Amino acid sequence: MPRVVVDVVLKPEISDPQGQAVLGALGRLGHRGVTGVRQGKHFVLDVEGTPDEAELREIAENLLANPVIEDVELHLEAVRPPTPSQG
Amino acid sequence: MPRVVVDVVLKPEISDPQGQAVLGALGRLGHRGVTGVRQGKHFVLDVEGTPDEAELREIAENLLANPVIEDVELHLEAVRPPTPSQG
Amino acid sequence: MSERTVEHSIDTVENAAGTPDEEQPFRELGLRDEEYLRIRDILGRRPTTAELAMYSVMWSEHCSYKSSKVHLRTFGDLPRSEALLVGMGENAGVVDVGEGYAVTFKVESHNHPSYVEPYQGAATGVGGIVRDILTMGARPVAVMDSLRFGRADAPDTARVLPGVVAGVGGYGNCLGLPNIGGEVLFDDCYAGNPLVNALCVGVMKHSDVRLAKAEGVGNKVVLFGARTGGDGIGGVSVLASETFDEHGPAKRPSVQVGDPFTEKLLIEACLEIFAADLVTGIQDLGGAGLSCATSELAAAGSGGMRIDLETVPLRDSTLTAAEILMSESQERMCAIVEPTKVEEFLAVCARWDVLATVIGEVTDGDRLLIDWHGERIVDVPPRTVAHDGPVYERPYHRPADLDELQADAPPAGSADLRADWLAVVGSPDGCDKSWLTEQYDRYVQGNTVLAQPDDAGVVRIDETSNRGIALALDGNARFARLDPYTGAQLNLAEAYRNVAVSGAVPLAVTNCLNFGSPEEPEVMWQFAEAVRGLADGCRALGLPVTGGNVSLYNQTGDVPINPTPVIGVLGVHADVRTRVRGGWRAAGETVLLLGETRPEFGGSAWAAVAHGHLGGLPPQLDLAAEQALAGLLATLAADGLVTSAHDLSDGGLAQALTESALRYGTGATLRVDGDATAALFAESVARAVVTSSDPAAVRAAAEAAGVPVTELGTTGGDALVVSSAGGGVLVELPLAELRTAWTRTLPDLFGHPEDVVGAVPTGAVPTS
Amino acid sequence: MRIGVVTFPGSLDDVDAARAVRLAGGEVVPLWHADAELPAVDAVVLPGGFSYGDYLRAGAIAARQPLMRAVVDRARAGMPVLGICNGFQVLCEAGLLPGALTRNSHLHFRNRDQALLVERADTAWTSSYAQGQTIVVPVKNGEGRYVAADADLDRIEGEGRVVVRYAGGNPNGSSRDIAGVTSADGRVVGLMPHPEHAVEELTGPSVDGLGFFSSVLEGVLS
Ligand SMILES: Nc1ncnc2c1ncn2[C@@H]1O[C@H](COP(=O)(O)OP(=O)(O)O)[C@@H](O)[C@H]1O
Ligand SMILES: [Mg+2]
Repeated sequence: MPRVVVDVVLKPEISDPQGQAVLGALGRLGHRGVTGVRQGKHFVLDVEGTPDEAELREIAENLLANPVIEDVELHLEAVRPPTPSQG
Repeated sequence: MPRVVVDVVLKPEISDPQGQAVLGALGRLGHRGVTGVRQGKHFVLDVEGTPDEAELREIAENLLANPVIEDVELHLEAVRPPTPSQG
Repeated sequence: MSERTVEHSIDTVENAAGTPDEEQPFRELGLRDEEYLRIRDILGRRPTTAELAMYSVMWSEHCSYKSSKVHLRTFGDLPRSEALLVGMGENAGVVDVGEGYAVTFKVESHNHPSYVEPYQGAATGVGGIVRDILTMGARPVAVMDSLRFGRADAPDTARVLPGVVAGVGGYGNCLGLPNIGGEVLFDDCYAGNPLVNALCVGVMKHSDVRLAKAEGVGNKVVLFGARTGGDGIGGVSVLASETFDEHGPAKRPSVQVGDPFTEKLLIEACLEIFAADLVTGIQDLGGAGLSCATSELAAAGSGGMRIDLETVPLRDSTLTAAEILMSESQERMCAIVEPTKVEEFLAVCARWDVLATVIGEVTDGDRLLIDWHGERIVDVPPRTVAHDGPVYERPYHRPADLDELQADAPPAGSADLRADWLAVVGSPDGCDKSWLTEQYDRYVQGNTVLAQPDDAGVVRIDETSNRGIALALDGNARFARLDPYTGAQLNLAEAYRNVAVSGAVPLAVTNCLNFGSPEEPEVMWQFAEAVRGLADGCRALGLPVTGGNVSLYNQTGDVPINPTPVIGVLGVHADVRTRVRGGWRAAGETVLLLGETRPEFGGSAWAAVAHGHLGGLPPQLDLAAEQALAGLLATLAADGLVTSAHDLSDGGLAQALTESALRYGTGATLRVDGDATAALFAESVARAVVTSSDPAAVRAAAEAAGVPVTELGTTGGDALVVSSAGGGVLVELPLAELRTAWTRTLPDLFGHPEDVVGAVPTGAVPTS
Repeated sequence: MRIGVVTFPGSLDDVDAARAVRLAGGEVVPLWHADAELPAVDAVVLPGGFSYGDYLRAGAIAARQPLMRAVVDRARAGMPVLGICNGFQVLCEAGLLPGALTRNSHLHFRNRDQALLVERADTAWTSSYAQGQTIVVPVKNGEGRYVAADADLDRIEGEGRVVVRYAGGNPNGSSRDIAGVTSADGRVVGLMPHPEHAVEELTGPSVDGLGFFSSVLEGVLS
């Protein structure tokens, strides 16, 4: 069954307290190499049959995200080979 | 500046009420094509210089995720269209 | 954005002086032609882009009160109250509550933002009022919220309500402020115009009171808290002074995202800073951000002020000078600090991970000067920005439909008392509110003595002496629609009564006046009448108005909301251990009704629910009776003569009996005289029901206080049984049936909490 | 006896925890998250709140603060530690207690007076209760749903590590109604409900919460 990944991120001009908190923690833990963190939401949708791109975009932009403060990235799973962690 | 994306998702055996809530809402709105939703977190890290993969994996697996309940996927920005860095 | 293109070639004062004919987008910024001309008059040249930005936000309705000022002045004419330490005009008023304690409290609206983005709009509303209280030098100790939504079953209410409630809770809970009460009411008129009014109360010692004042030449101006970003740019003039319409980007509202964690650190840092006496003046950054803070601080002080704007820490490096001045980024404060204390000030901030930056200093002279990379972009007399905004004498007249509305008296008799009873207590306005209140932390800080569902919130302020305060918020808009002058006073009377029911002595008043467009003469009349009524009511009760807030333009198209003056009353408990709670805990106690009941149904919950009717006149006001009742309740509390008390208001006796019985599952067998509909559903003022195991003593005290008292019956059993004087049973309601009717309404509409799947509040940050 | 109460940035119920310790007769030692050293204390309470705003995950960032390393070492050596709400989340994130706390099943913050069944009356923090006793204390959280893999839950139950269980309704969807758990040695206890809010008639639904604090005092004295 096809999978669709939707990443929802705050618009760049919107402040991201969560990302800031993570960045601060990384600094205190000595990971100085990381200079910026933004935190968003990650949705994995199982879609029956052939996903209708327009409908998915509608879902992503108006349901999964709040267009007033968030942007969305739509990925058909295939496009992004993950590096699964052995943990 | 290189970017690293970390997606954190709940382990399959851990129930995901947020994902279920979204699925329910989709159903009520008539988007029956979507048969499953899992909600996770999406982190975008700006990394100075050449990211040290081991350190990034450590950050992803032991800070950004809680190994007791979550799995992580690490994506080096290389595989995605490069984005101009923010001041 | 037109400002930005102008901005890119920095518009300096010199440049402005040299280019008098330069076109400026003042209309897009919400300024009228004559206002723009006045600015040119004041400056003797055209304003720079940065100056134009400052004047436009500070002269907006929200910041300048240009439509309401002439009316609000009457609050200032009230007789000086002994208790009032700081009056209107500061961030919030301060009253003396004894033992050297001072209390500051204020209610403020965040209506339009909560419609645009319910979670963040409501959350930042709480954040803003908390900073106002903190600015006075007080530790915030509690919050309350007064909410209005469109019809409960309207689709948009399902979008707005869950987000607003999660936002109020998400922010307040994360700050560690107990939510001790509020209101939530529904009416079609709020569809598209939800109201989110948040109250915060803070406590300090008299000597700790701080003012927003820039004193002392050479003292430093320190900006601390969050970085400055593009949040809510123009939000003040747009969100708060224009109704929604799709024309023009300048009118597109922008949303601010709150960071309660940063605000919590800001609170702790400020309290440490106050304790170490490190500031000579302090101001929060709310609407109009730095424009407001710098001009208000400078205007209140004796000298001038100079700011190096490029030193402001930014979140978004692309912001222009004008945008930095207008930004409404949350969780920021501005302090005036003596040079010798700057180091210690910065150290305290560092300890709390609060970013703090010296951005300028207090100067001699009387100008507010702002430089951008060494170039002067603002050179203005601060008072002209902060206080000399336009003042309108808006025309007003009595609504054309009011006579007809008042003549349209409601039906007087109930065809089915039992059905009406269940309908009233099961209506969205009358039903159990725990669906909302369970989302608020009422325990944090460990000093909450009473909170929802009690009539008033009560907080202990001294753990040794047990001194405490009581607060209630009330805003019946049906009454105000029928007669805004009386309606405002009825709301005052209800809040006053609620505070008194807890056993507290009422002391001071705050308010938030939510109305439609002041450009509509009929709305302006409603506003003027409500203010006049509130002032007269406060005069009669001998209470000062310590502050408040005005929200106008709450209307869709040309349909305004019902006038909604939300009134807050603060009371004092010399010893909170004597507070009186609601709810019947034991069987065998006598139920007594204090006060007099008349067949008054105008604007009542019963008329609205049973007949969908709004018309006639609101109940007759009787402030003398309210005072007598309050005095009696205080005596009964102090002497421990009552085991419970509940005021009568919306829904009348039926509502009060329902809540008292269901609280601990204790029924009662009661008898009412006279017309049954009036006995159960009339909303006559100055009434309360109490229970006592010594009814004779209550009678004696009531007679001494000149308060009519009627014995209704006895608590006990698992039903509410009400008979007529003749003994015939009028209504018999098993508590189980009553509980179902009362509790199921909101869960049925917004999701049963026990369901695994709930609503997802948009924009919600994780909470725990 | 000296009981440390830790304040993290964003801790909220530290005042309440300190009050509860005092009412139980203990001496409060305020502890600051950034300190690397743990002063001489006989036990430590990690209070409720939203440390670091609960951003990332509730308790995740606090668990990695300097003081916590010291607390973890001392706890492994047997010092009693009580984690309430956010403190419980910190203890799980720090690996001192099994399982994790996640978003409530109904996705709402939930504040109510909650009945709890005391299943272990022999831990450092519950010895003044009777096993099987029911107590009522406030619960208030948005991320209080206790979860773990089924196998782990079976082990936790098998080892009798459940200290308190929700009775008369589960407020947040926690697996098997688990409200609080303990370490193998019964010295470290974490729970989502708030005993420190039930220590005074005037402000709490009961005074049932006092037992947690008197337990550790008695324990250390004997
Ligand atoms: N309805 C009102 N009644 C009394 N005072 C009011 C009212 N509305 C505003 N004020 C007072 O006017 C001053 C400015 O209000 P506001 O701009 O809301 O203050 P702030 O910007 O600090 O929130 C405050 O002192 C406030 O108390
Ligand atoms: Mg202010």
